[in-house]
Parts: sequence; C-alpha cells; structure tokens
Amino acid sequence: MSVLVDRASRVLIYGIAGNFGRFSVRDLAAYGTKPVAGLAPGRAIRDVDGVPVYASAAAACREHGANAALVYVPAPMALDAVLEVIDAGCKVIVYPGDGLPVQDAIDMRAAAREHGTVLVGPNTPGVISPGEAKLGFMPSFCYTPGTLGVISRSGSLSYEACWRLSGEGLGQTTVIGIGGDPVKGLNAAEALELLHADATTAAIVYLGEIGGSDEDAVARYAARPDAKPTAALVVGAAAPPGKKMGHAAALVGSQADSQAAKVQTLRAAGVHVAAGLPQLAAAARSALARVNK
Amino acid sequence: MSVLVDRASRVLIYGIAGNFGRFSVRDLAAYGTKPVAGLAPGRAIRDVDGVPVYASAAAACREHGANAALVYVPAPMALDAVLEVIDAGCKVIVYPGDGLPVQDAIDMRAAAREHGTVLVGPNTPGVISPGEAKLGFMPSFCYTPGTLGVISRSGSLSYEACWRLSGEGLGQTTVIGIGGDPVKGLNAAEALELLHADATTAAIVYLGEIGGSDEDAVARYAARPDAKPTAALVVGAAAPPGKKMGHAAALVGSQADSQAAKVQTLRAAGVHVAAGLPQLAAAARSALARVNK
Amino acid sequence: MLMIEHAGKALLRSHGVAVPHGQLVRETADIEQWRGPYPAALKAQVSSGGRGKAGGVARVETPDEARAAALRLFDSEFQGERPSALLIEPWLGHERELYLSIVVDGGYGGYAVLYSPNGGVDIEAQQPSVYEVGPAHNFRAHALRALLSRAERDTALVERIVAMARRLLRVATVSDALTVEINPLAVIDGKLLALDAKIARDEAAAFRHADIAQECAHRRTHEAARVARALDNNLMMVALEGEIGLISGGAGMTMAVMDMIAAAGMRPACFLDCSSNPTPAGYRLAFALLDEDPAIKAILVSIFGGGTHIDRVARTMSEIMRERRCAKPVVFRMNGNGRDAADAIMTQAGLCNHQRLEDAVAAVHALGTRA
Amino acid sequence: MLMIEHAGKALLRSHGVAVPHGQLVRETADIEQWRGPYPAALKAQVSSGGRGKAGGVARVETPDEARAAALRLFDSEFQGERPSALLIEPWLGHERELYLSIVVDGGYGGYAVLYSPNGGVDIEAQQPSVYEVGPAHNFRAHALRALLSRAERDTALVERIVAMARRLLRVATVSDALTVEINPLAVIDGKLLALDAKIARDEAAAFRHADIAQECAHRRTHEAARVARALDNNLMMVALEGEIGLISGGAGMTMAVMDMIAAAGMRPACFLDCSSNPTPAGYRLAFALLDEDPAIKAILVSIFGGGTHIDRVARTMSEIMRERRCAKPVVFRMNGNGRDAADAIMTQAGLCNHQRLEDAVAAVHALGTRA
Repeated sequence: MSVLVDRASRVLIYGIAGNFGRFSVRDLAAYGTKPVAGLAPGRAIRDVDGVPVYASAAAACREHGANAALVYVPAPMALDAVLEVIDAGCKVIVYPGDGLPVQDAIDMRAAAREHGTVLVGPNTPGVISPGEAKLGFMPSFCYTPGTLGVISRSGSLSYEACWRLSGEGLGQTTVIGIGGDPVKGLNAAEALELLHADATTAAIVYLGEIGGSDEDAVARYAARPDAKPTAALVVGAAAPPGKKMGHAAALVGSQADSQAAKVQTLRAAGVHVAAGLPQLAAAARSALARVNK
Repeated sequence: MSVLVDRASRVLIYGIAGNFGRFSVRDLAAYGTKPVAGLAPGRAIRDVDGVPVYASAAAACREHGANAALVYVPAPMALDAVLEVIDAGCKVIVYPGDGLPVQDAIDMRAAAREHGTVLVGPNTPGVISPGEAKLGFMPSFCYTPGTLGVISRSGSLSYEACWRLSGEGLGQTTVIGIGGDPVKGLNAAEALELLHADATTAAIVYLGEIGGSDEDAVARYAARPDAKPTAALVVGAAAPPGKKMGHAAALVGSQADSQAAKVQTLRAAGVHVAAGLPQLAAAARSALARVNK
Repeated sequence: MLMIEHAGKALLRSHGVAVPHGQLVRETADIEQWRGPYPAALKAQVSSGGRGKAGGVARVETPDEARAAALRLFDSEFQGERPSALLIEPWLGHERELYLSIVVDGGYGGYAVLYSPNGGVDIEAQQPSVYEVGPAHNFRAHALRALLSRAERDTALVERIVAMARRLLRVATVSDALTVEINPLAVIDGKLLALDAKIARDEAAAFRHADIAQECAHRRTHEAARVARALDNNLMMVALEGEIGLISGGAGMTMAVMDMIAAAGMRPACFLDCSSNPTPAGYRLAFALLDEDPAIKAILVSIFGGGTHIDRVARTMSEIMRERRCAKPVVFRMNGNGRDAADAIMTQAGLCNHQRLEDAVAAVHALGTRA
Repeated sequence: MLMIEHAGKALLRSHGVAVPHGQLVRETADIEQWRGPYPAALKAQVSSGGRGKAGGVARVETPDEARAAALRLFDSEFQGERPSALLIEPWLGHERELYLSIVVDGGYGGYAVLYSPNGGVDIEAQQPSVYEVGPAHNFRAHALRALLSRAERDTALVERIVAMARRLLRVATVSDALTVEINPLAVIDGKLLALDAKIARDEAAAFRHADIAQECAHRRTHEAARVARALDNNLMMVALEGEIGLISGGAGMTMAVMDMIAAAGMRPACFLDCSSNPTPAGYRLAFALLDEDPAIKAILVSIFGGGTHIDRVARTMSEIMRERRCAKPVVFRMNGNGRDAADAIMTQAGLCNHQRLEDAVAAVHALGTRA
C-alpha cells in the first residue's frame, strides 16, 4: 500500500517545459506514473514528449482528470502556481522549490488545508511509494517496496538513506520528503499521522537535522502507546552554532536545536537513533524487530 | 414587517461604557429593543444601567442570546471588535465609526460575508424599523411605521429626510444607513435586495451623494422589470470637483461622480429624483403612486 | 493623499518594482547634479491629472535645454497647481506603453486590477480589462492570466504583467494605498518598467504609517491658514467662494443645505462639517473662522443631530452668542436627539430656532439680500 | 537577517510603534551631536544576543561619561562581534518591563504571539504565554485578550498589549520578518514603549524588499572573502576550522558527511553545498576556494544527485581534474540519477568513484593521515 500517491495518480506538471519538467515527464512515465498534462505559462508550447500543455490547471484537470501536481516554478511565482492547482482540485501537490519566503509558505499551507489538499514542500524531492508511484525527482533506483515508512527533512540524505536500506533488504512503503524549510505544507507530525494510518507501514524511519521543532513532534509520536516502532538519524553534529547550514531551518540557535539535544529527546521517547549514516540500517532493523511485540 | 432587526433582536453593545454606549443602553430600551449585554475592554465594570458587562462577545452571546451588535470603538480597534462579534455569532452588526482604513473595511466585509453575517457600516447611524426595533443612534422621533424602505449614504440627511416623510404621512418599513465610506459592509445593491425581498416594503427611497458607484447600483435595480418603484435624492450639486466633502467617498473625481450625472443616470432608469430636500416627499409619493400599477 | 510621482516611484522601487533611475530637482540649479544620460525627461511633480497633455513633461537633449525647461515648468500651473519639484529621468525608448493599476472598488468591496494594452495619456477613453479581486488574499494569478490572455497576445508579456499586478497589489495592502496606477507601464526589451506612478494613500491609515501622518501634517501647512486651523481641530472644511457661512453636521446633510442655499440663489461660503468635533471648542472655532472672513455676510447653523445631542449644542450656541463680538447675523435650525430641551434653551437665550430648514434658508435669504 | 536595533526601531516607528528618540553613533566623536537628555543609554549595535549581560549597554550621566563608554564599547567584542555602531537614547525610568514578540512557528505553520509579564534580560528562563495565530489573517484580538487576561492583571494594559501585538504582526507580514521581538517592552505612565527591537527579516523575500537585498549584499562584503565569493555564486558555504575540504550537494547530506568525517577523527574544513549551482562554473569555483586554502589537506566530493544529474557532474569533474593545477588529493563519491553514465565517464577519465561513502571517507582518512 501507499500514502499520498498510488497507481491511480494522474499527474499535472506545472512548468513542464523547463529542465525539471522535461525530466519528470520521462522519469515519472518510466516509473509507471502518468504525467497526464502540463502547464508552461508564458510559453507557446503544445506538448512536451506527447504530454499536452494547457493554459490553465483547471482545464488540464478537467480534460485529463489530473489529481496530483508537481510544481516546478521559481519562488516568486510559487504561491500563485500552488493556489492555482489547489483551486483546480488536485488533492496532492509537491512543490520542490527552495528559497520560498516563509510568508508565502504560510499562505500556501493555509490555502491547502482549507481545501483539504495535501501540500508537500517547499524544498523537497517529493514523495515516492516504491513499486507504486512517484511524485518527485528522487533517483528511482534507491527505492524498493517494503514495510518502512520514511520521512526526511533533506532530499539527498533520503536518497542515500533509502539506497542503503534497500541494499540491506529493508524496503519502503512510502518515502515523504517534508523539506528543510521552517514552515512546511506537510510537517513531521502530519506525515507521521499518514504513515501511522497506513496498514502496510510496519515501522517508521525519520531523517532529521539540527534546528526546528520537527524532531520534537517525532518524539511526541514515538512516546504514544500506539506508536509504530521508530528509528531516526539526526545530522549536524559537526555543525557550528549560529550558522545556517543550507536549509533555512537548519540552524542551532538555542540548546534545543542541537543534534545532541534532539538525539537525547528522541532516545528518551523510545526512538532507535542511529549514531550516523553507517548505523541507520541497523537502527531500522531494531525498530522492525519490535513490530507486533 | 422589517429587515435586519425586529422585536426578537437582542443587542450586544460593544463599548458600552462610553458616551455612545451609555446613550444607546437607554435609547434602545426606550424604543423597545433589548440591550442584553455589553463589552468594555480595558475597563473593570460589572454593568451599565443594569446591562451586564462581559469579558468577551462569545460569553455575552452565550449567556444572553445576543443576535445583533452595535460596535462603538475607535477605528484602530474596529476590525478586531467586529471580527470578535462575527465569531461570537451575531448575525447583524452595526459599526457606526468613521475614519476606518479602507483595508480594514475590506477585511471586515469579507469576514462578515464568509460567516453569513450582515455588517452595516462603517460611518453609519445604523438601522431602524419604525415601531419594531432600532440598532443605532438615530433620533427615534423622525420615524413612523409605513411602507417605504429607505437607504442612505449619509446619517443626518436620513434623519432630516425621514422626519419630512413621516411628517407627510409617509412611514417607513426599515431605514438602512449604508454609510459614506468607499467600501461598505452592506452596499446599496445589497441593501436594495433586502428591501426588494421584504413584502411590506412597497417603494424605495434612496438618499445618495456625489462620488462612488452606489447610485449606479440603484439605477441598475430600478431598471429591472420587477423593481419596486424608487425615489431618490442626490446631494452635492454645489460641491466643487476634486475636494472630499467630509465622507471618504464623497468626491467628484470624474464626470460620472457629479450630482448631475448621477441624477441623469437615475432618471434614465425610471427613478423619481427629487430636485432637493423640499421635493423629496413628493418624489416618494410619486413612487408610491406607481405601486401595483 | 496622492503621492508625488517621485515618492511613488521610490515606494515602488523599495518593493522590487523596476522604475527609471531619476533625481528630484527642487530648484533649477539642481539640474547641475544630474549624472544620468541625455536625452532626459523633465517632469512636473503635481498631483493633478492630465499633466502630459498640459505640457508638464519635457524632453531635453542637453543641460541647457534642461535648465530652460526647468525654468518654464517651475513657472507653470497645472489645474491651478504649481509643481513643488521636478523629476529628471533618462528618456527611455520603449516598444509599447501599457496601463496597469490596482484600485479599490466599492461595488465589489475590495481591490480590482485594471489593465489596458494601450497605455499613455488617453487612458480615460479606454475600456480596461477589470479583474475584481476583493480582499487581497483572493488574488489568483490564473484568473488574471485568463482575463489578460483575451486582451493581450504576447504570452510571455502576460506573465510579467501578472507578476507585476501581484506586486502592485502587495504595495497597495502593505502601504494602505487606495490606488496604485502605472501609466504608462513601458515594455523595454520585453521587460516592464514603470514610467509613471500615481499612488493614493489612505489618510485614515495614518495611525499605522508614520509617512502618511507626516505628509498629511505637511500638506496642512500648505492649506489656506483657516482651512488648516479647521482640519487641525477635526472640523471638516472646504472653503468656497460664497457669502453664506454654514456651520453644519454630517457630510450629506451639509451638502443638502449647500444645495438649498444655491437653489435659493445664494452661494455657500464653505462646506463646514463639525460632527467630528461637536464641542464648545469646535463650534467656537467654527464661528471664529467664519466671523473673520469679510466675504461672509451671514451664517446658517444647520444641525440635525443623532450622535450629536442638540440640547448640548444649543447650550453651546447660546453661550457663543452671548460672548460673540461680531455683528454678522446668525440663523439657527437645529433638530434631532434632545430637540425639546434644545428649543427651551434657545428660547430662554432669546434665540430663534427654526423648525423647518426651508424657513431658515428663507430667513438667511432675507438677510442676504439686505447685506 | 537580523536588523541592528537602530534599524529595527526605525522600522517600528514607521509603523506607528512608540520607540525612544535615539541617535546612531558611528564613532566616538558623534557623541557631540547628541541633543537628547542625560542620563542616557549607550547601546552596542550587535546581532548577537545576551548583550545586556555582557556589558553592552551603559548608563551615562554626562557627555564625558558617554565618550568614555563609547570608547570602551567600540573596543569590546560580543560573542566575537565588534559593534558596527552605538545607539544613544534617553535613559527612561519605567514602571515595568514586559516581553512581547511575534515569531514564526513551524509546528503550527504560521505566526505566534509570545508574551511574558516579566521582560528583561532573563527572558530565556520564562515560560511565555503563546498565542498560535497561524496565517496572519487568523489573528483574533479576543483570543489573545483571553490568553493575556490569565497572565496579566492590569486590564487597561492588556488592551494596549493586544493592540501592540496586532501592530507587530502587521510589521512582520508587511516587512517579511520572521521574528519581531520587543524585550523589554517598557510600561511608562501606563503606555508601552519598545526599549529594544530584535527583528529578523526573511532573506528569501529579498526579491520584493530592496532593503533586504541591499543589506544582504552589504553583509556579504563583510564576510570572509572566499565565503562571499561562494555566496555571490549561489554556493552555500560555511567556513570551519578543519583540514578536509568538502564539495557536496544537499544540506542534510552535507551535514551527514561532515558528521562521518568527524566520526573518523578528522575535521571538516567547511559546509559547502553546491546544489543551488551545480554547473561547471559552480564546481570550478568550489575547487578554487578549497585549493587556495593552505589549511585544507584533502578534498572529498560527495554528491547523491536527484535534481542534479550526476552524469553531468561527472563530466564536469573530469574536466576540472584535467585542468586543475593543484596537487591536493581529491576523493570522489557520486551516486544518484545518471550514475551508470557517471561511472563510465569517471572510469574513462582515470578517476576512481567510490561506491560507498564509508569507502570514500576511509580513503580520505588514509590520505589525511599521510598529509
């Protein structure tokens, strides 16, 4: 099974004529997910590799039953593009872009929630349910079907982590990149609820980093009596305080933001925390070993 | 009959401890309308003339079933106060204050519409249904029950006009002060719909002025085949162009804003337009004479 | 409050809108400071419209031409207004001139975006495309795009206009502007540049904008002294050329009485609405302002009070009449909340309070013809 | 981007928030310009916290004391930062010190208002009242009033705090601020005055705020030269004191590799994330920056590409290695979209691409110990 995306996903690609858009047309199709239509505002284009281009998301959804969207536009246009696909009725939206003003992220998130839409992003590679469907640009070969639900604040770290898990025979139900920005369409607490409700997901792997409060949400979840067993990796032990480490939210401002404090909080809640990337698969295995005990 | 207010109206007075609030406690009661509760933020007061004071509009509505509100607060606090009584569930709100930033008026209006609430104001004396109920501070003696529905952009002009109409035996169903600001909670078009739907209202009297577009809405209404007969007075013939005449919206910017242009538009739509205040009652009588013809 | 073009462009620039790099010229000698290129545009900074047609914009090729044009512009009047300054900017060649504005639309209860593919001086004659936004958070780029794609063929340009409209709407909300009008909005190498800026700020929002408060105060110092005194004391006053002084309450009622004065063949000397300061101090100032104006032959006090209780006003009037050292005749007509007590107070003070406005205007007329 | 106190207060004032009338002191001699009263407060303008505890605020009674304090403050460091300027203000007596701030709350997905009845230097120890607003249009004065009335007994003061919170929230949205913190917020004669201002602007919003864009550019000129070069070219760089250079992609992955380097007993020389500019020019600059740093003994290239296709990266790397005139050893570990083609390119260029990160780190370690 899967959350957010499945074989019935019909994808609208917003910004289909750019590099990312053109790549995803081929890449999604290769994974068995249908890119049914695209938008290329400002360009007079009829189709990209046979995928028809429309003047509006509403028309694309109406003509092709698109129910999911992948939005590749620069930050200054992002709020408008996301509002458009929300209004058009797409129920799952991935916005991978970075550099989005936090205020626009707040507005996006509020609009999505008001319409019962799940927005994943900003600053995310998207969502993949191995063997089922993908809505994003992560390297497909890293993933295999299985019983782990994965949540990550970082894109490339999630590729590396899942590549390792897959290599050790630890497949995934769904991998959700929640992104590295302070305000997220889907935050860790909400992603956890989705995986918690998914019957096929036996255990959860969380990939966190310094700064922000998502790790507290993971600890709160893990402390619940009905929580699924959870493993985690928190990166940024070597990061100096007071410096933004690439992601807008990855900054050690107070003691609670540090890698050590987050690890302590997670361990206290019963999370299997890996000391580093090389120990992640073992931590995930420990979590799985607790399933149905 | 009446629109907006009636004998079942139970009034919350926001700002009950100020001069206007204290006056309205007595004045409404004298007219048979119940001031059931009040708010006086920042003041430690238990009651005003026996009307209990609460810490929140929600508590006042819950305890006393208030369904209408009269909001007497200065402009910088007005949006917050109106949002509070909307949230508390009052379905008719009068905000008489002037000097409200237009942006706050826009937000008030949008919030009211979203909640199915009718907001009257800003910059209005309120609403009165003669012999039934009042929600405002207009001089009660000016009004008598009858069959004219009255809409006015100006407060004192509506007192004068209704005092004249009453003196000539031309009573009113409901008199609505829509206010002199550019953005109104209830505009002329919307007030017309209320009076149009009211079975007891036989004809309509509209009191307009230079600037704005409400007179166009009246003309559009009057041109409808099912329109009730309508009389009007438009003041500001002697106003020079380019100068704001007290009301934020009363300014002749373009030719269409002038008194002469508005009179022409209204007459073309079949409205009985009075040449001046002294001719208003005759115009209203002409409109009434057309009823059921 | 209309910002002068230079201030409006500075506001736009601070929000990331492209405008020409200009300089303010406060006196002709400032032309020497201009480091930009020639040809340049020299533009009179006035708040009245139709400046372009009235010769308020000059194209100058050299510093000498610039000085000559500056002298001429400083010496010109545009609808009665002398420019407070000039703006000098590079004269930019452009492919097209568009029209784009954000306005507040009372009928719709919020903001609207207006667009015309043909900007320039003759915009009044155009029928612009109108996108009714309502509250700003209702703005939808796709709705505007759909509208523009009917008015504008250049699809790449449509995207820039949509982005610009979004930006201008943000300027409107952030700065409490009632109008943000760019005309012309130039297209240069496919990009947009605001060649003019007409931004009207909401004076009611002065409590949250130090710049509006400052500018309002500054402009009052340029009003006629007595109008400034009135405004400083919360009396809404517009001075007119007439002989009948009017002390009134309520904007609509004041206009109605002005119209009746005019209908009776007289001329009102002012719009003077005291309803925002119906205190003894407010009315005393109102009388002082009208008493000292030699053009005014008689004063009509017309108040129909709701929030203003006229028994209190009557008490104030009787006091003022007792103290007053001016022989100009005053005619009263007060009605409204507290009228019975007011009538008693006036009678006791030996003053006549007319019951009907017609009677009061007739009484003034009788006086006026004698004056 | 944290605004210095003086700029933050100017922003607050422009939005109608009361702040003391202060003056900026850029050098000690500027003290002579101070026309305000004594005693005065002299405050170091630094972006680090805990200034008060660290002696960064001086109370001065006379111009002589002010000069002495200025000399001392200009010569002090606060968490390694020298003050760029000082702020001199009247020293104001007040009844109480409160704490009020607007922050962005990631968990809730929007803004939050934080209040404590006890402001001042020890706020970290307080448990403030938290009103979770979410998007700004969800602000409800009555919800905040209900919360504050539990934390604050003075009902008249509660109203002022509610109004101030509404104003500060507007400042946050209008200026794209992530934090607007007033600590202390003084109560003087029952009124509120912002004695300090900590305002953090959102750098991502620079495209719509000329002041953010300018300040970001200005601060880069104060960064170490090589960090400035990196940032100017869209490479996210944080310089560290270590000997292992790291060229990486993705913030989380970069930190994971840094942690592995540290776990292996080495020290990373930098956080250097090239994912925003994964072009030949970007990677060339990354190499140039690390090659010229004598402290760096070896370079690890670690990229797991999704959006960045690593066949293209591999092509770039083989070119750079061919051109490069620096003997520092480089270890590669690239994986992700396009990995098969990438492996072929690397092999053809005679370069080793490690399959596992552990192997790459071990290879670096082997080099590092030799270095």
